[in-house]
Amino acid sequence: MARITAGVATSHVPAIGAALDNGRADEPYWRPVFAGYEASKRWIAEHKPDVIILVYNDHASAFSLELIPTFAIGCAEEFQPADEGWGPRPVPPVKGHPELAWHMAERLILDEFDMTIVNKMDVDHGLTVPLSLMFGQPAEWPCRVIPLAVNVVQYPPPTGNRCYRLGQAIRRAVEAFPEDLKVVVFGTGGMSHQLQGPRAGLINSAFDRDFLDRLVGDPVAQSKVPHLDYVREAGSEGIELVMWLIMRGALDEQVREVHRFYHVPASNTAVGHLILENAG
Amino acid sequence: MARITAGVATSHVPAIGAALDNGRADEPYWRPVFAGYEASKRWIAEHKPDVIILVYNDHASAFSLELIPTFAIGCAEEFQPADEGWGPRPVPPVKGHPELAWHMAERLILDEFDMTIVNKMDVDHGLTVPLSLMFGQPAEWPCRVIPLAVNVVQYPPPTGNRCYRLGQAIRRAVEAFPEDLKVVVFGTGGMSHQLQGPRAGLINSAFDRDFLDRLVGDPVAQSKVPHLDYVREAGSEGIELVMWLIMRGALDEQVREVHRFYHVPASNTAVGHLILENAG
Amino acid sequence: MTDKPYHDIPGTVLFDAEQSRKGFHLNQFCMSLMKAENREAFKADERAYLDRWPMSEEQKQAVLDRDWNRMIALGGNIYFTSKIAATDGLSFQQIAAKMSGVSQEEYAQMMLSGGRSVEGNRSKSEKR
Amino acid sequence: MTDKPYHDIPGTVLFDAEQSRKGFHLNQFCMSLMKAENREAFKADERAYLDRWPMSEEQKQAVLDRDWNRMIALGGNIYFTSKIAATDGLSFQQIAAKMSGVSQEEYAQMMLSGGRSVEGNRSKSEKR
Ligand SMILES: [Fe+3]
Ligand SMILES: [Fe+3]
Repeated sequence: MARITAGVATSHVPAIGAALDNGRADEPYWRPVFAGYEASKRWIAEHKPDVIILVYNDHASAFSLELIPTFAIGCAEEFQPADEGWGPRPVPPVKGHPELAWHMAERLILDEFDMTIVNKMDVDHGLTVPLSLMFGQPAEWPCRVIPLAVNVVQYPPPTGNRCYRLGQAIRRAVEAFPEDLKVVVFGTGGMSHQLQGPRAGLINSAFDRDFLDRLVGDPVAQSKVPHLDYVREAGSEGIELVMWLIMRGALDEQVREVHRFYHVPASNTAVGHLILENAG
Repeated sequence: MARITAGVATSHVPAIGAALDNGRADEPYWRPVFAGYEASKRWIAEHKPDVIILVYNDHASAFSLELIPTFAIGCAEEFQPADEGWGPRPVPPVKGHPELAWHMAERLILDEFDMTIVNKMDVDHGLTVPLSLMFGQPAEWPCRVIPLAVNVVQYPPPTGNRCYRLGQAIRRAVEAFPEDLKVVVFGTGGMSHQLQGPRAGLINSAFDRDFLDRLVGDPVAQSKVPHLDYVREAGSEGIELVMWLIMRGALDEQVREVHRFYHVPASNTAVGHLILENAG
Repeated sequence: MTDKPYHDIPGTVLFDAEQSRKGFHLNQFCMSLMKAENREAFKADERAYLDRWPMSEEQKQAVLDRDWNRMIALGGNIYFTSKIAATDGLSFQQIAAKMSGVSQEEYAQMMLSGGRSVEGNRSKSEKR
Repeated sequence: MTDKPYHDIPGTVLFDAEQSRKGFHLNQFCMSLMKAENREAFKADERAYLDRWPMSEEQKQAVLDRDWNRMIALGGNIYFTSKIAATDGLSFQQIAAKMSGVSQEEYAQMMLSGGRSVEGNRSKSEKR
């Protein structure tokens, strides 16, 4: 039986990917960011998941305004890094896990989540930066990845409650998969940031730290927080944090916090990161 | 305030469109089919809806296997008839109602339905045949149409229960729209038919008639019927009937049955048709 | 797989994940026939056109043979494969007749007489 | 509209239905810049390239002027308009500085010092 053993939350700032790709990770600006992931790299090298379910949002790369799925699950064999306007990131292609992804799609739909099934999709920094942060620059990613893209660009994103409940349903789906697989769920995006308008550069560390605490200790309460609070307090792009609730919903009620990191800034954004293990 | 006044259910057999488009509606084979919609044409000419929310499924026209949304709502200004392999049907373009459609998309997502928003989409016989049946061959369709495409091609479709609940949510969304609009919901597809394999041509009139009765009088019970029963009893394409539950969910618990028609065959399919008015 | 009760329904292939994965390129090829210029290219040289798609040899042969049941078995979905029928100028009813192994006249007559009965067709276990 | 409480947040345009409808073609133009050949065509003759899209004159002018806030006001979404920035070789931080009306150095310094404070930036009513 497949099982979810842990959750990883992390920001997915594109400038982090650029810094790594351009060999600037050792510069004074970037060193503290990457330092926050050193323990994480050791943890995941030891933890050795077979599959990562990577919850992220597409940033106008795979999905234009012609079609905007709320929840899209990637069921393909492989996903190529997207050209976001600077050419694709020089990272390996992402190998999917079609058997588990299709199984999840089927279970989730029967569990009354209205998934969009995607069999061809390029993946942008939202998905590849978290892999880079956790695995560095390998020739191949060391495990399979199931992309789960959430709309947070077109208002309204799914509610926090819906995201949390999707996480719970993902867990049920994974646990019904007959093969013996170790699955880690990533929730990515955030933390506080606003990329647009006169309020660009907003950072609210108090909100972020409170969010980290509540995500770990009282996720149900956090799942009730309305979109407006995120936008007001954490910036128009801070709303990405709802995706962390999907990861959290897939874990036990009680989790062990293995690692936490918080740093300001990376480009326009507060970087937050958690590793949570199921207590069981 | 916008309000839903009635529901229309009808099969959307492509051969019906072809018969009409090729001037064969008066042939003995087709006459009884179109005769069943004479009263319906009078009813809708009198009822004069401002907007039709047309629940249908795409048949590998707008959506390939690259991307399969469970529920897609069309928010564009206009939708062109699709070329399904014989050239597009010679029917007018379909004018959308972007204000109401976007409003619905927003409300439905906040109401925890995971809609896919679509701003560019061709519409196939699933959408245009019901319009032809109800309006004949006008130079322009007499009202606005919001396409709501449901996946019933890739197993699994949404459950009957999910469809019924989507109908209820559509009603809440429509009633929260400030403009004074008369809205009719169409549920299309079915009735019993199987287009593939050695069992092609399956027709189960007993199942169909029972479905019609239960859809009118006990839709909650009907909404609990599993997919397997539809496929076994009504054929692999008979599963389209779950879409009628969306229409039914948008109406009052008690409805007035204004019109009913049932006929076998149209090509491979049993044709069923209902007009239901809210009692209130 | 034991958890697929619909495998018990005779003469029917549900287009589930397994079929969809098997038939992805076959169905995408079919979808390409929605464009008039692709229909022309296919008609001009079927084999050459098929070779543009990463389909299995079996799938290509089933298309060339217009073996509609085989296409379904190999992952085709009827709404996709019917685009080959449209290219050939065949109706849904004509290919339905072929798939159920009778002449078009017999099939049409069966439909006029109320269609194929569900009796004896619900479950493989009731099939003689 | 009275039912949009987020309009109360200063210096912020939420990309809601209203903005999305207004900005559809502007954003689709931006999306086209994901292809290298389109970036070349745009750079070669910006006006001619813009005229291929059914955008309003105001939207085209905002693009030509690189008036990032105006693009947002006219329905642009930052993830789309940032593709113009990428074409120009500008980073997110460079256009963020422009949108907030300070030099890049000032903006970078603000971020290093912990970013823009939320105090006084939560609601238009608390803005002086
Ligand atoms: Fe992001
Ligand atoms: Fe249909």
